[in-house]
Amino acid sequence: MDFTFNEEQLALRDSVSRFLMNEAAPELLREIWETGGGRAPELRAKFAQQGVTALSVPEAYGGLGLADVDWALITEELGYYAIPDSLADTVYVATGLLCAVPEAESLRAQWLPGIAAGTARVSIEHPVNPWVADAHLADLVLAFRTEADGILELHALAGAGLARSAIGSIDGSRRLSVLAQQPLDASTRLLRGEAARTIAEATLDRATVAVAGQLVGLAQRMLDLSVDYAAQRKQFGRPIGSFQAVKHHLADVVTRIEFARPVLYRAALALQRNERDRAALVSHAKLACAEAAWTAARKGIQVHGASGYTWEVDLQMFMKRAWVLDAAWGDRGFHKARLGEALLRDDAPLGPAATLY
Amino acid sequence: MDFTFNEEQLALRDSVSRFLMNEAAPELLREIWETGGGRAPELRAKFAQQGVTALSVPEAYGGLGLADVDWALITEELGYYAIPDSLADTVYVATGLLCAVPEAESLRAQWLPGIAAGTARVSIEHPVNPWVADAHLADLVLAFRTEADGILELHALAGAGLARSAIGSIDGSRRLSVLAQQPLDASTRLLRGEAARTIAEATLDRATVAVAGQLVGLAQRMLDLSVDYAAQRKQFGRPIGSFQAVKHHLADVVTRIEFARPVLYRAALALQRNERDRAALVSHAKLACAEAAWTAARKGIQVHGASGYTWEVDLQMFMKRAWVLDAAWGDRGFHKARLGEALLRDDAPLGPAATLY
Amino acid sequence: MDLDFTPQQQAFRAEARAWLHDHIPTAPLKSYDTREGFEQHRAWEAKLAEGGYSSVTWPKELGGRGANLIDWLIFEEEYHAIDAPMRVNQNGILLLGPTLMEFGTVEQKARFLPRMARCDDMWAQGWSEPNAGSDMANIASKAVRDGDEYVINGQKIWSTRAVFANWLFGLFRSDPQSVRHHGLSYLLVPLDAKGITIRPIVALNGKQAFAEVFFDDVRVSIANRIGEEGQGWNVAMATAGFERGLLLRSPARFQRTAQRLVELYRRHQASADRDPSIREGVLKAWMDAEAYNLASYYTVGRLLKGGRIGAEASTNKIFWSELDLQMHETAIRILGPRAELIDDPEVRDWLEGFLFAQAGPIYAGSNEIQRNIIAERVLGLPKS
Amino acid sequence: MDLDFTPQQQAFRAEARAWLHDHIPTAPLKSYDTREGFEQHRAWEAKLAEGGYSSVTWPKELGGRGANLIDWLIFEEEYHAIDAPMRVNQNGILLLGPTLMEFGTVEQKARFLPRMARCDDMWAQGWSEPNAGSDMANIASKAVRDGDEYVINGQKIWSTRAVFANWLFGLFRSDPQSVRHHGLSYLLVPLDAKGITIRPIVALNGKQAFAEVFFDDVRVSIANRIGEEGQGWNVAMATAGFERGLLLRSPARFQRTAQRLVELYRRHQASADRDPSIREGVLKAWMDAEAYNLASYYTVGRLLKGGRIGAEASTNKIFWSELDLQMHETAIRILGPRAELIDDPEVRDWLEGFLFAQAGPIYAGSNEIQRNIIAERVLGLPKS
Repeated sequence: MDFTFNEEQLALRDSVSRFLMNEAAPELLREIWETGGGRAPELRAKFAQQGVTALSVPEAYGGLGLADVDWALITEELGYYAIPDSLADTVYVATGLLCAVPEAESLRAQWLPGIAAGTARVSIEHPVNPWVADAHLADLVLAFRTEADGILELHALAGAGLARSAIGSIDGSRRLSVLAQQPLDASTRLLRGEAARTIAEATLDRATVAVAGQLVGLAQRMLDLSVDYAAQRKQFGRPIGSFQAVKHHLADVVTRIEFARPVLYRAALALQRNERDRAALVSHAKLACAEAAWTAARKGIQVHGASGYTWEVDLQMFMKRAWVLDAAWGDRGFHKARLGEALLRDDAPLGPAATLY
Repeated sequence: MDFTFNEEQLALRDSVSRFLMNEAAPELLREIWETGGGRAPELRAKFAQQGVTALSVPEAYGGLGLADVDWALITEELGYYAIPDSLADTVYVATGLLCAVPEAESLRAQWLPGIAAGTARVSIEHPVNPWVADAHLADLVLAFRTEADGILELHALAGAGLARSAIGSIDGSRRLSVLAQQPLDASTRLLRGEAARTIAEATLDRATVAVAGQLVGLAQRMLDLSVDYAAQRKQFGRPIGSFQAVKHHLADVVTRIEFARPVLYRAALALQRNERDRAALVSHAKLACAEAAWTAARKGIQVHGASGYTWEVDLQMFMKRAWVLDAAWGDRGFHKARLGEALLRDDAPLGPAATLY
Repeated sequence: MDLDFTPQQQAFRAEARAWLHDHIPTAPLKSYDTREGFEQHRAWEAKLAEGGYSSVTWPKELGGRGANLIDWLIFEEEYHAIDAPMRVNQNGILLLGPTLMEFGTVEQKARFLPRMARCDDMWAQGWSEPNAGSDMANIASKAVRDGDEYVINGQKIWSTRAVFANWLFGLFRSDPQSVRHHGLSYLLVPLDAKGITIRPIVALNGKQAFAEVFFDDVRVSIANRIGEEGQGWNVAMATAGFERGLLLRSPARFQRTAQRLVELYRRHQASADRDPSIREGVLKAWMDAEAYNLASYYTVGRLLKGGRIGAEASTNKIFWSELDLQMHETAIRILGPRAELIDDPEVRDWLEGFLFAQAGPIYAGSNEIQRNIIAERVLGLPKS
Repeated sequence: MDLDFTPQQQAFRAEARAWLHDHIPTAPLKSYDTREGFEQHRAWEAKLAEGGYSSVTWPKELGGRGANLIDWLIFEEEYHAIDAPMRVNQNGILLLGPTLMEFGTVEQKARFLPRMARCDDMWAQGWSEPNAGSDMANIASKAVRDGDEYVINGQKIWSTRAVFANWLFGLFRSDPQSVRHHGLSYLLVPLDAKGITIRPIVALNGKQAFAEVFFDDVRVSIANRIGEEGQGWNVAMATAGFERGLLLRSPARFQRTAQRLVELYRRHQASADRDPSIREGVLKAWMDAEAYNLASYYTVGRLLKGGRIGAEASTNKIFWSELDLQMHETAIRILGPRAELIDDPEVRDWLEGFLFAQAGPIYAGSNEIQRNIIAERVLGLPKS
């Protein structure tokens, strides 16, 4: 029993963190927010150079073959630096999906090397989301669709030329679309029925853990920004951080973060081991991390005062991303319903150490 | 439009308040808590002398004929001084019930003068409560019973000799019983079916408003006790009331109370005018006042620290009464369900000024 | 206690309802944080003033009714029931106007009030400074007396409406030796005066919601001072006070939002009920909006009987700002994954309102300050 | 990251489970806040010590296992899963024991530890004083040196177990000139010593949960001092610290309560679902209890790898105390109008737990103090 990370995992996290600190400053984020359709290809190239794009890709395809637990720490960093959706979607979620589908052997050969090299982008369409992120730049779209006959299918669609309409988000780093729902033919079909459903659930859980990790990273970032502000900003002749009300606001954020992280790590392990209680553990992680981020946003803007309400102070970018990810890959209702079902089952994970077995 | 009390109403409240301040000190309350079965007959005699027992009784029967709105202010005082159940049950709720039932003419003649004089005690059995308060001393029990055929009936039972078993409450001022549910015969029956149901609902609403008023009075008492404590108790060389955390705890209680009182008064008026939205307004009052009292208890003990956790500091008596009344005459689920139904109706009281019409 | 409106009140309600029905803009106005939207809103408020509805508590000759606060509540109910536009002239009507009426000279009243009422002048407020936010007495901007003029240097911030308004009112330090709330003067400054620079501040929602105003040797006549020199704090506070706190946010606004929330919930009940906190939130929103309404009528009733409203008005600020947040958060939860979609017609207003609600616990005296006020002035607890 | 217990850990769990199954009292013990219940609990803990389960992290010769914190977590899981009795000897095992092991002389260890382990001596704590609650450094009780003895005068309060225990440990001011945390000494005092008066304090629940202890020229030998004279604060703090905060409330206890809460909800789902906050509360209770468990394993894992636990342990105190309140409040809501009935078998434990949970945010350093600690020591915000 050792519910901690090993040295290598922590070292990798630290190196990704250092890289992002240098390469993904808030100024870059602002640029991304303000450039209409695009992404930052130079940043993607740098990610590739650092090996970040290759983390999930199996060694056979030129990657590092890291698993979900390793990724948990990385997703926190992606959240801390508010890296746009495409990266995690491509190099973690979609890569995992491609590796989980036996029928996708030729797709793996076709796409994984490019993903690892940072040249290929993959988007995912899933019934839980009313949008697809970054479809406009996607080379490949993996689409879960419920067909006219009510059966779920998984299709692999070439990104180029897909009919889509762009939809605006409050998070300026988002690039969302709705894809036209024309009938798909069998030539692009990967899976159908039960097999598609199983992979759709696994994909949802993997994406949810990625989002949960980003949320707790965002919470930490908003906390750090607020602590900096509270230490510097003076009112009534002293730093506002010396007032008990401000202290207690921020202490509450610390507490929420401290008790969300281990839940995230546990969910990542459940994913990696494909455990029986995976759904409950993943939903718990999403809810705990979302609550940490929501609290960090509310307390953060309260501590920032009027500054926090401005466009020019960085906090707003992180708040909006936190609000948006709160409902991405299953809103609170979705995850509470899953959790409730699990707890009311006869073999519910209840009692001392229940979720450790 | 004048949503305020008139001078007479305020003067009556003030005189009852002064009377209770002198006659119902915490020491008396402790005595009541500690004497096994009894009540304080001297106190009841003094209530009668002050005219409190005659407030609701129609003038024809020797009373003052006050209505629900007048009572709202009085119930706050009963809560502030944590007066045991029997008084409000007899002189407000049961008296109102007797006056509302046309068939009860002979009962009115028999009991109202005694109620006004402070010599008669009446208890009420109602399906919403799993107990009957003060049945052991009741001269008359007004019992709503669902008979074997599933139809609700109202019976007037002589208190003496009723088979009952006493049940203990965490509130030491409570004297609760469960009455034996033997079949009742037609000789004690007052109402049956729809008529009984209508009166049962009106009784529930009247009792609920009485409880809501007591809850907000309790909240005010716990606030006052906590303010006194915070002003006197020193830690780190200064009164704990000078710490922002303590201030904010207590400011939250003030806010809850300020926005519960007008709701209470509105509900009393709805009762008095038997309005269409009576149920929603009464349930709102109960929920708002219960929340104020619950918050006052939690913040109160937190401000009192370890002292608040002791038997000898008065706070505990008021906290326990607040916890108990929270679920009396309909728990939160009961009142939320009623409110939810009202809000989802097509003619729901929604929008600007909705509840003022 | 009597909830029947008088025949006069009923007549006023009917008249206001009919007038609003006939006059409200047929298409939604643009945001008043744009030049175009600002002018649209200004035109609308000018029309309100013509109709005598600019502020019903103002005197008739200034576009009001000389009416009491019950009429104000009634008007607000009709105004929000019909979803009339947001108000752009509140700085004038709520903040400066009453101050001028109480402390202005005859000349000042004649010069400023009619133009304010007709929206000829639009007013920005100039209270906050970079180091005087919650701590207003820390004002540092100087107004040095030079003959019949003041020479103003310094900076104001968070000045609402300053991007498009043409006048600003605020406090300036006229006694350079003074500290805290002594030695301040209440001045009116034309925003086209020489030496003024206005830098718009873009808000969370991408709009120019307020501005920084820089003063570089700006000269204003002493005729633009309200009250005595050095008495600005008292002038500002006399009407900054508690009654204004009541007028800042009418209950009708929140009842309307609560109504929309219940309707939103009803449209999406099946999906909303997956998250039990939503139904809880909807019930709470309705309850608190109604409580705020009842508390307003209760307070107004006592004021009309000669009562006073004191520091307990701080509970108002806390209550409505937390209610506004809670209602919008609940709506966002109902909307779920669609809540981020800024162009979705069902989402847009909730999202705008959600962002605006974030500011509620911060502006007009942060809720932390309000809680201090309650503890110290209502409960009598010692200062920290 | 590896969630498989080692064969040794599995064997230990199996052994503990079997032992507990065979030995736990067949009938519930009386409350340890009564003389009879205290003796029942003392006997049970003595039996635990015989079995080697008194404290698994203690050395074998003292009734422990010399085991690590993972074993402690495992044992707690088995202990709470079978609803074994509340522990009465925690003052000794968690507070005094580790201090003696680190700072006691060879003689002191031999004299006190075996008797403590066997429950021959039962220990009361003597930290708080009437004017030293949250502000522990304000201790005023004096211990004046007189040759080989200290003469103690003063008063302790909120002394848990002092009603029935026979020894007390605590801090006393041995340097009369000293202030704050300087000049205190850590002394062990037999409660049957001449000059001691014990006044039980009755708690909210009607039980004698703690006592005031008055010292009137009480003489104790300097052999009863742990550590150097005047170094009492450092001695107390060295083991008062963060790891002890971890041991104070094991996650298994809350997981067991969350389990009972889910079961209660399932039994009463139809009526509970009338109040949507109940289902919300049940989900939250489960989530937070599991989070507390996972956080404990995560912390223990890092400690075993040589990590240290710092001021962030204050989050533990806040988290479990608020969780405990929230779980019991939710249960009370489910029980509805029956929740007040002290003799109802389904209600009784929840009601007792609800009352006890009220103390959680107050004792062992109030949650306000904990939030200050987090802000100042974790976040580095300035002192007030």
